[in-house]
Amino acid sequence: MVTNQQQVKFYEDMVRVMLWEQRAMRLMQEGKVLAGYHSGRGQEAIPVGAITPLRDSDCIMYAHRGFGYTIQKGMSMVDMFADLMANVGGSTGGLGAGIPHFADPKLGILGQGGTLGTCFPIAAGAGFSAKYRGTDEVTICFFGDGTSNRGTFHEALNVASIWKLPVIWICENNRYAVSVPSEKSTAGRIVDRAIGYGIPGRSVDGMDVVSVYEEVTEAIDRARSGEGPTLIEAECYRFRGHHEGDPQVYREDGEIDEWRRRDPIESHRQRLIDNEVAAAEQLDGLQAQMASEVELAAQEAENFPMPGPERVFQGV
Amino acid sequence: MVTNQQQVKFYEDMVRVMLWEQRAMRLMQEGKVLAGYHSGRGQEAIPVGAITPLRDSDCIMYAHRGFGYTIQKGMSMVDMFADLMANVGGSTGGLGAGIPHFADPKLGILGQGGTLGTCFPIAAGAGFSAKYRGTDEVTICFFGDGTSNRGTFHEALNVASIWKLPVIWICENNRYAVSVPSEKSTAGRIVDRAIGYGIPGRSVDGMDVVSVYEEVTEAIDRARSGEGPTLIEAECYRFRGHHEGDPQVYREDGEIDEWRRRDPIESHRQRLIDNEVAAAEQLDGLQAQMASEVELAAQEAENFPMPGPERVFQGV
Amino acid sequence: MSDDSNAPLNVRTFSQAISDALDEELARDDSVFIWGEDIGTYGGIYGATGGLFEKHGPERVIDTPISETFIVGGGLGAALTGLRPVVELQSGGYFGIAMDELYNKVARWRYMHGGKFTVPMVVRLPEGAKGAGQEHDVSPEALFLSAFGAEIVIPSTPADAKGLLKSAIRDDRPVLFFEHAVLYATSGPIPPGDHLVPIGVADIKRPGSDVTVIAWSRMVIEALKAAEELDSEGIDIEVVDPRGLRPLDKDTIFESVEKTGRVVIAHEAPKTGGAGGEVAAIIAEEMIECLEAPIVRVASKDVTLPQSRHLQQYVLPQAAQIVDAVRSIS
Amino acid sequence: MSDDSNAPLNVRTFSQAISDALDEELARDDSVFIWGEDIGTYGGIYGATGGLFEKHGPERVIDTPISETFIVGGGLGAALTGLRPVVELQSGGYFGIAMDELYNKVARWRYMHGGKFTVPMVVRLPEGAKGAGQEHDVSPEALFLSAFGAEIVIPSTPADAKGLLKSAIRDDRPVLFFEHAVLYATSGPIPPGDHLVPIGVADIKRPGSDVTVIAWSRMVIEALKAAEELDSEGIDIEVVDPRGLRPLDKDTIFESVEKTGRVVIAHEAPKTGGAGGEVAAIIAEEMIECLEAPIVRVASKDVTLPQSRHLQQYVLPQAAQIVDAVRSIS
Ligand SMILES: Cc1ncc(C[n+]2csc(CCOP(=O)(O)OP(=O)(O)O)c2C)c(N)n1
Ligand SMILES: Cc1ncc(C[n+]2csc(CCOP(=O)(O)OP(=O)(O)O)c2C)c(N)n1
Ligand SMILES: [Mg+2]
Ligand SMILES: [Mg+2]
Repeated sequence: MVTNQQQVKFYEDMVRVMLWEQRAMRLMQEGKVLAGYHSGRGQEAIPVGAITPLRDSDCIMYAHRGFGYTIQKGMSMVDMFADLMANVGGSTGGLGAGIPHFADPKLGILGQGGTLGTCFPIAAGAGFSAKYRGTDEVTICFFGDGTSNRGTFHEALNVASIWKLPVIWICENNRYAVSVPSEKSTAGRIVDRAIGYGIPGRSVDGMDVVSVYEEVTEAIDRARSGEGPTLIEAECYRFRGHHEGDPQVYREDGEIDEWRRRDPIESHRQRLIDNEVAAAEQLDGLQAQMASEVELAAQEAENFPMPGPERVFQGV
Repeated sequence: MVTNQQQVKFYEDMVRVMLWEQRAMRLMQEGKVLAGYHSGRGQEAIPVGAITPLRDSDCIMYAHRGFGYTIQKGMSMVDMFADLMANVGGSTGGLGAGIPHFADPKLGILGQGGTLGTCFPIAAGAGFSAKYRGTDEVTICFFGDGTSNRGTFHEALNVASIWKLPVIWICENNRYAVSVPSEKSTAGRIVDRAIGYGIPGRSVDGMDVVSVYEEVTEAIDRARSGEGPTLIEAECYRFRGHHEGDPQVYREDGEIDEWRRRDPIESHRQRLIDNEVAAAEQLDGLQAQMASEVELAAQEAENFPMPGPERVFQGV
Repeated sequence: MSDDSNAPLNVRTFSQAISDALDEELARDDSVFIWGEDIGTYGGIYGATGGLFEKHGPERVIDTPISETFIVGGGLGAALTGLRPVVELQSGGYFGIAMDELYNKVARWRYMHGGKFTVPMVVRLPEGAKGAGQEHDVSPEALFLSAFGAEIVIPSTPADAKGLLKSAIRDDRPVLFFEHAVLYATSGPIPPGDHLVPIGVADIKRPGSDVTVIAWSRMVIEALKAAEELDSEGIDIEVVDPRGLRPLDKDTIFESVEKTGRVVIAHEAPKTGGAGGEVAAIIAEEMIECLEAPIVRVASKDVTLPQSRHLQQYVLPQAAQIVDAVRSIS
Repeated sequence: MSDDSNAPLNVRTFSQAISDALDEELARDDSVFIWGEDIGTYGGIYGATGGLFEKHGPERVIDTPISETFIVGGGLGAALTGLRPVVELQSGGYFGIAMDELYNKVARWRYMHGGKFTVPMVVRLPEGAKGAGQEHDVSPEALFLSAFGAEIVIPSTPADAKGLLKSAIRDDRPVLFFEHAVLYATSGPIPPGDHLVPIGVADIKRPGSDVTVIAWSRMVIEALKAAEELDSEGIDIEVVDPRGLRPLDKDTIFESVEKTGRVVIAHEAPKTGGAGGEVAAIIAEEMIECLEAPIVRVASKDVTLPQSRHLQQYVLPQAAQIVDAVRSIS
């Protein structure tokens, strides 16, 4: 059972993720970030719900859809803003922007691959490592429905299964890979691919942070106790374009409105109020608090200078 | 129902495949073939049973396990012997030997990839082509249990399924990939991977030519009538080493004897006799006839000269 | 421009030139089809397949899953069975995912199988720095120098893009066709009609007498800018655009080197491991007696391209580096 | 041999040298493990991991499925989380399958993520012509010249194999370690004890004064054979073995070129696209004033290596081609 405190925390965390993104987009509009961006609006419940049960020593391989993953795993919001602006305050010391390769080894943030599907073997390797080192650390690998069609999915899920590696495979099925609808590119149900590898497959409502949290918590327990990997398919929807600037010609009529009614943040808020877990004022207060946290982080990040040419030859 | 004539033909064809291989090994022993070889002894029922229902215009992507595939698809045995000896009589005009890349576009023999798993996307592409060109041609893709763990398997099966391509995926599960037992490298059941792609998956006794033939015939019918691909897992066993010279340290005690009792050629022969489909003498006669066919082919192939240095720059 | 046609010219962007070529070839030959990620309703992320889905239909303009080994390997299967696939990797940076298919299969299938097949297939690879990150902003053409069955074609102008792509589609050999993403928005005149540019023929983009600058892709534009600046200093460079690496038009290159005795090679890929090394080595092997100065390579710095556009300015070669290089040997 | 140790030498094959190095490093450091296809009970198809499974157990000597993207990518995941993987591709010819992992990930992960990680990982790639077919018998080292984060190491003797592999395992950078399959059976003396050879230091395998022959891998053996023949004609060649391509020991190469003024570069990969081009270009750029003759490259013919051993003789470079090349510029 999820405590009331945790329920409220979910709200706070999802709001933080949403506001961070909004602020990041303002930086883009102001021309301070010269890079493409893949909004995570609408999918906040998944990183927040899935990463909440992780420890610092657990690992994630994150996806390109928003920045909930790294925020929720505890990365400094200042670092991340600075990464986007590519100044020396960033976790990459001024190297990153675009589809940034944020990372923090101490927080188990192993990074991201710009060629989709990179994540699968690396996550399996991290899972192997946890087991080899005799720890009960787990690794979560996040990926989209489109990404699940890369061959690396197959190679990694097979190995993780046969070696019972502590990896949780979380597919965010938001129904599209850029413009291509999942049902036109992906045979069968993604969650059913678990059957072929003899591992548990779970389908979960990715718009509901509590469901995500509960399902992932179970999977983590299995992984920690040596029972191996789980494949989770979280049904969801992205509210914005694939990237900022996407003309979105491919959506079906009304589709987006239907999904917007299931906004993970709004609906969780409503549930908190309906169940009298929190009052609207309390939640508004949290939201305001998050907004100023985010604002402060952005301002702090803007103060760092841009790196000089020598940066190019560091950390090769 | 399989006619008596076809039953006898199966015997003839499997014997041909076995004898061709025996003769090829003699060429190796005589030092006339300078190349590794992966014996197909014990697995003859699969290429023979699966390829029998194909037409000339149907395609195959074949595997490295013996030469039943190309023989059964109608390639000249002379050409093949000559390919092994790398003389100008070969289908590759003196280029091939080793894991030879025999091919014959007119017979739909599309070739083989030396990096295992090459076959999957190419077969899917050939299936696409048949459909695009408005034909009812089908493609069979043969591969081993070990090969099924390549990422290309996943990419190709997914596409073939979603586009309903006329491809029959035939896994020869002979329990080993070189030294690694299938249960140590392959999670779940290979045939169950069909579930994840929403296509029919069939398990078949790969030591029984009739079962293979029947199952593949059904799959071909589905493919020709536009119902898409089928994944077939044929349980089998190789009687010789992975390659000639393999010390075979990895087999379990007694395992091989148990499987030898199910020799696809011997057991089919016994069934023909038991069911009074053919008399032992008739089958012996066929065997002798095959032996002389094969012998003639080998001798003819030996007569060709080796290519000169100019061959190297032809057909680039 | 080496085209000798005198008919009126049509100004098109590089990206339109690509889609015009595809459109015309799709219309001309039923066995031509195209597939890739988001090339259908979306029209390709660079717009290079815009309108083709609507015009030629979903059977011939096909969105694939994110499955690069299939995009390339499946194309090969289709090419071996009578079709003429033109497949797109959404970024040339994905070459590594399909490297076995590209290098070992598409390029080699014909030879490996004794020359029995033709492989009339084109792989389109958008390349070059465009702000999409380390893994995307690459120019990997040099990695295919040893993939002998495949031709390597790299246009630098809309006219070349159209004419070379049409030739590539009609070619019975596999062609790796590199399109610099920054060039998509550039525009230029295109000769009317069935405009074909032969593969393997270099183009002198600017005749000159003092220094030979061998440049391709985006660096041709930079070389032409450099030429203007150098001209004002009285240095007259010849800009040779090989328009690809295989077949490599050695004749045109050698002729120019013979004339000038001085060579600069410019490409966007990093210097080490870039194709400039191969070109320099050929000259050092076959033309050394003509050389009056070291062969200078202008290229990206030897690092993975940083994600940051700010830092990219310190890595990517521009006209200024060509100017410096030319000055250093003049 | 540049080793200065005076202790008694132990004669081992190249393949034993590899397994000795692995054995010692597995024993020395718990975080070292090895995986690959058939490296366990089978001991590796070239015997280079023989006995290690029995000695170090199934937790540290691990048979993988036929999943090359996992072999490399999974190794990276382990390297990022505290381990020191030594992974084997059963043939270097499978590089293309894991090219994205090798080129874009293993080599670049550290830099892409701002230098936050170390990637202490070794990828062993058996390479070279050995009669296993076009796709297997390749020497793809040149394709990694632009994969900047990764070191490229290529031993030619058992002593170098052992000493370089041990150094590679202790190195915090990723190392691509190429082992020519024909060398596995060669034998030679190995210094006793904890024999380490530094990465990035060339070795003069034979001093000489007339012509510099830069050769690596199997071609070192051929160059030494050529040296004997040329010696009888009064031509004294210097055989420089760079023992890898990154870091490239330019100092040793330049010193030799300065002395001789004549250069032959010999490698087994085909000439076009081989790393000889890069080495030649460096010399043509930085040392041209020292050159008294064209830089000649000795390499395989520019084709995919035929499957037939009979035809391979027309393609692969041997001592005779080095002799010819040296004569042509002497
Ligand atoms: C291997 C590879 N192919 C293609 C791309 C280009 N690309 C970036 S995001 C994307 C769509 C991904 O879809 P999905 O996995 O469903 O994630 P989503 O964007 O929907 O969150 C594509 C095709 C890439 N980055 N890597
Ligand atoms: C991509 C790739 N990895 C490894 C090999 C080396 N190899 C050749 S055959 C083989 C075993 C194949 O096992 P399986 O698919 O079960 O077929 P079988 O040999 O049992 O018929 C291996 C590992 C290869 N040729 N290609
Ligand atoms: Mg998606
Ligand atoms: Mg097998």
